[in-house]
Amino acid sequence: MAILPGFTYTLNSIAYAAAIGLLSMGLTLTYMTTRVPNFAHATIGMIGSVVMLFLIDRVFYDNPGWTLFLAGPLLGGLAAAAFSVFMYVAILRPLANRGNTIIGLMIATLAVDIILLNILTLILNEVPGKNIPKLIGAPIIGFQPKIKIGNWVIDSYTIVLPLAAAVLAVAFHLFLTRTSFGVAMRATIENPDLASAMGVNVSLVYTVSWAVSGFLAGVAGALMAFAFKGVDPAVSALIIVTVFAGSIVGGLASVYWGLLGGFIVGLAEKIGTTMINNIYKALFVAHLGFPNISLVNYEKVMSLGLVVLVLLYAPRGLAGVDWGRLASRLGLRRG
Amino acid sequence: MVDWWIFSDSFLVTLLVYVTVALSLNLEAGFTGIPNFGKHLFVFLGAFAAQGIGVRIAAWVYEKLRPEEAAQALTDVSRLVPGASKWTSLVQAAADTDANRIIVNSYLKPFITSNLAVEVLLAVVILAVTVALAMLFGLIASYAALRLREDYLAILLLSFGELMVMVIFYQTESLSGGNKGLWAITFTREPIRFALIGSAILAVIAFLYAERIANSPMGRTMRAVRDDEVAASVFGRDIALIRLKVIMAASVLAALAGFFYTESNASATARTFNRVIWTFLPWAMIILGGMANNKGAIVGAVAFLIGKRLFEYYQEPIGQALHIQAELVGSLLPNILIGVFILVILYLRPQGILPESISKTVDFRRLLEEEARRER
Amino acid sequence: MAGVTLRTQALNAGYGRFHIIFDIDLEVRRGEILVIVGPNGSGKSTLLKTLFGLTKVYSGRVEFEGNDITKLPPHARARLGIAYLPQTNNIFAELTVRENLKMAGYKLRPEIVEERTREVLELFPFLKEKLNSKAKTLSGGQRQLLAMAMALIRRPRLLMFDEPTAGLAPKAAKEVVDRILWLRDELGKTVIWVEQNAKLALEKGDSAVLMVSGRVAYAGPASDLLADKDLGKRYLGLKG
Amino acid sequence: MNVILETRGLVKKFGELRALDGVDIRVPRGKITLLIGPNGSGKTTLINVVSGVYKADAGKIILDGEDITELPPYERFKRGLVRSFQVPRLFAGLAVVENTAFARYGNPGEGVISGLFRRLWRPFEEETVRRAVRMLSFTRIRHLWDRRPGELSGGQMKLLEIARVLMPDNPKVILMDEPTAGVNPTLAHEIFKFIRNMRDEYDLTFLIIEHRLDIAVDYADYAYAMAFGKVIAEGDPRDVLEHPKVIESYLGG
Repeated sequence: MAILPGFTYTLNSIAYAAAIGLLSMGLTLTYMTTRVPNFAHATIGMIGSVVMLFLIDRVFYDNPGWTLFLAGPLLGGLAAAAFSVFMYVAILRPLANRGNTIIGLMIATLAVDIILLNILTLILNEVPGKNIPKLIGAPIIGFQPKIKIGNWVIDSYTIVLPLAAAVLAVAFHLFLTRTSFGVAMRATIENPDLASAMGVNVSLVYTVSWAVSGFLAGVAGALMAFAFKGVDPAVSALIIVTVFAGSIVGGLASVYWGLLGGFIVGLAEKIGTTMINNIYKALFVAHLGFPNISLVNYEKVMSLGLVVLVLLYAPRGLAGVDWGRLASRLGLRRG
Repeated sequence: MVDWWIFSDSFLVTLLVYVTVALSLNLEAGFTGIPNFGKHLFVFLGAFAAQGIGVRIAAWVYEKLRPEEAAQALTDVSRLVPGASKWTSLVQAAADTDANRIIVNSYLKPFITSNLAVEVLLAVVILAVTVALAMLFGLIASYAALRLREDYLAILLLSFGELMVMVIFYQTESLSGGNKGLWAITFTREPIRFALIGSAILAVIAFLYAERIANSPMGRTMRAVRDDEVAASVFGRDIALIRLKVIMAASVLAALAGFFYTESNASATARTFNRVIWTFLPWAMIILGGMANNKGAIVGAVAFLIGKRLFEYYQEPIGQALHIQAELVGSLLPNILIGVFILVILYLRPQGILPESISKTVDFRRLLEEEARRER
Repeated sequence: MAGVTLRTQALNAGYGRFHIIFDIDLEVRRGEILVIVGPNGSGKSTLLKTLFGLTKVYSGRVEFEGNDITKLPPHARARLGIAYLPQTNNIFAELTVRENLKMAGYKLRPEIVEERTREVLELFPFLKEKLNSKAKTLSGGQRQLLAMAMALIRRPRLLMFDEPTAGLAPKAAKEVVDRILWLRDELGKTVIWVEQNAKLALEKGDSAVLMVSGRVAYAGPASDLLADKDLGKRYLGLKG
Repeated sequence: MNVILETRGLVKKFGELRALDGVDIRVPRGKITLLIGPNGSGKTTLINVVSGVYKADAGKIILDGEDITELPPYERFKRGLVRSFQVPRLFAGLAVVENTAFARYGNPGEGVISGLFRRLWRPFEEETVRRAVRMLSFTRIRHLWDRRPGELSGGQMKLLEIARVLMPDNPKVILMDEPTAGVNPTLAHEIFKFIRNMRDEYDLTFLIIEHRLDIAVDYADYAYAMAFGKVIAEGDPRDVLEHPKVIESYLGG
């Protein structure tokens, strides 16, 4: 029995991991700037899913061409960014100014999460679809251009999603290093007082970080809409745990590590769990008589397990690990 | 006018259960500063004891005491439920989502209510299981609480609660019935009365307990740990031990509340124990009432639930006015309003409505006067 | 009075409820170095922060070039021509040297920043080789000089240093001190210099303020204070 | 000399920096010992290591004959080591009298079950509160007993911090980090008078970090001076203050 999962499954897993990576990256960014762990982050991503669904229903229903993959993420990202900025400027910042503690702000993000989740659900239930009769739970996996390689038919979102993640990561990196506002953002993250003394509008930097974070989430959400059986904002409740796991594994101190952490956790959940399941079946069930149960359902244990391991052994996440020293200790490098 | 019946027995149980959960969360979050964002798990433990574990214990006792009847039950249920050949014992069948309903309602309940000794004993055992589960999971949660900063701890507890409920209990049918849930073992011929009386006693105990502890040296120590861990440890307190004790005590209260809640519904499904209604709502209640204020927690619980109930009651007219489906008014709008309400409270009173008061371990004023007299 | 860059009158300040400095009167003339010395906990750093608007002023007045700036926020004082260099965290360690210089001229027009960056690099040639390295790779002394270079991009008229030599090896410390003198001698800047190493500072400075327990215990020429044979006792507050 | 607290070769590193570089001190029983030195000389680090807030990298800490180097802070407290903080670390949600009463350890009612039984802890609690009231009147803030720390002035906060360290039963050594920082000179004198009274009345031992040497020197019995993580002088406070090495460490080369 094969230990490695199948080709399509692997593609799906990579796409899922890329989406989690984008979400973890945004979560890490706003944590680094404003120190708020945002529990509404995954639901903000769902705004992207909802936008994608409406685009398919109203515009691309008959001809889901490649422009869908441009319009969906872009509009979904912008909508999510708009909400994210609204959330920061109109809700979190005033609450912080009123003297709420970090726990108070976390509760506030939970409150926003509930409000947003229920509003999105309400919209999908109440706004009639033009072509798709019932929007809530609508399976839209078919509405995408197909890629055929020989006998393989590939869901094109699985190619677009990792690509989008790569493009956005590079674009964000260029923004952070090549534009003076990006440099100011890094400076503000490191030392807001000094940055402000240099004339940086710190509160604008914070606002922009929420916009970027929301945009990344919206893009991930728009493309991820294809991955689930039907569009239902409630899946954000499942995803947010993985996103936090990714951010914590990354260390909540670097957007790049956030992206990578999310990617690792996403892959571990999908491919890791499948491999463990296959090994279990091939070895423990077949030869040692263990009960024949599926371990695939336990994918969330994987993310929690990683979080626990990281918090116990590398409390500052992968970003905090001294890789050079680790390499020399393992004999990979002379040092 | 509101019809009195909307405050039915089952609503009252819900109210009392929430009072207990809010008081329990207040002990952790309000007094000790432990940001338990995974409260739903601890409430669910009581439900799990009543259904997943309860039916197994009851079926086992049934098989031991009335082997012929139990064998008959297994045969009967195998005829009624397709694909039943896989069960080798009634214990297995009783925890199956399809057979569970028949076995619990047609066999186990009549058996339990016919024998007072069995009934009392079973109730005691299931309550003991509830307490044991709560303490076990409390121990695990407090292990994390020893090492993590409060925001990381909150994230971890939320993930922990979410994952435990979602994975261990919800995705795995054999434990607690998965999506369909399981019927619970209930007691007396009027289970709702049992639940009402039980949850009322529990709520009273929880209040008296929380008040006594708050006004004892322990309450003062909990608040000190919350305000400054380092200073508290420099003054001789083992922070880890204090948190452990508090989480244990609070978890037992929450799990017992979950038990009586399940008793009033006669069944439970893991997915309904989500973080919105069993973590966020209790947080909303204690924030409304003022953290570290037991009376406030009760006021918060009562205010929220009555508001929510009225909303459900008026869902038809509200739905017509807003042009949305009535059932969405009942299920979605209250959540939205609770969210908005919380934001408003956080904005208006970051410290809650009722402020924290000085503890009354002893009569400070009298001692002050006595000391002043002595000095003169 | 002409030639006075900065003056305080009966200044009382602190942090929140903690009143740290009491009734401070001092003045610094244009183009001179005023050193502020005193044992730790005497309020030197708090005084400097107060001059830059980073503490709570209970009463009194601060004037810069004849204008009352007591109520101005820090960034407004920076705009008027005051640079404040805290002891630590005065550069962005995670940014490259080039980016640090860019940040220093954040609100200025790009051409101006470019031109001044070129000037500053001529003055601090060692920075040229490090332009694309992260600032955290610089040595302690180099970091202080980078902070100084960053301040100069804004062309301030008054520079205020908070213990710039703290934690530096003697050679690096000397380099930093030489640069402070050079600021006065070559660039004609006015300098306020808080220093732990009192003897060193008094040797180099023009005028001096000795702070003890939050009050001014001496104000006058630096050389007079240095020559005081009871300097040690006076410094520790044992002799009024 | 009757030594109650001793450190032997104490080392504490922060990265490259050796904040404590082999510190040996011997604190005499029943005396007020000053710990002085310029900024960054390692005084507060020493207090933090001795009280257990930081772990030592090397060396030993001996309290009344017992090696306490490896003990967590709360165990050191139980053995009689009490400390105050430079910036008062008061419990913001507790009233002044509660802040003070908390500082006495050993209440039998400090448990999630024992707390329920008033009879168990009431006598202890009454005694604790009486003592707290006495300490508050000693430090002249009794009239503020029901206020929160947030309502106090800086000086009052320092006084509360001092009242607190005097609460424990039979403290062996009281470590104080700048008890007079941020208070006016008159009050600073009063604080030191009060400390001296406590020493005389209860035969307490104090180790005090202080910068207001002009005030402190009149009250202290012994002094240690530190620079660059090492002890550079010890002895009679006035002698230590006039020691050339000490003056040099303050004035610089």
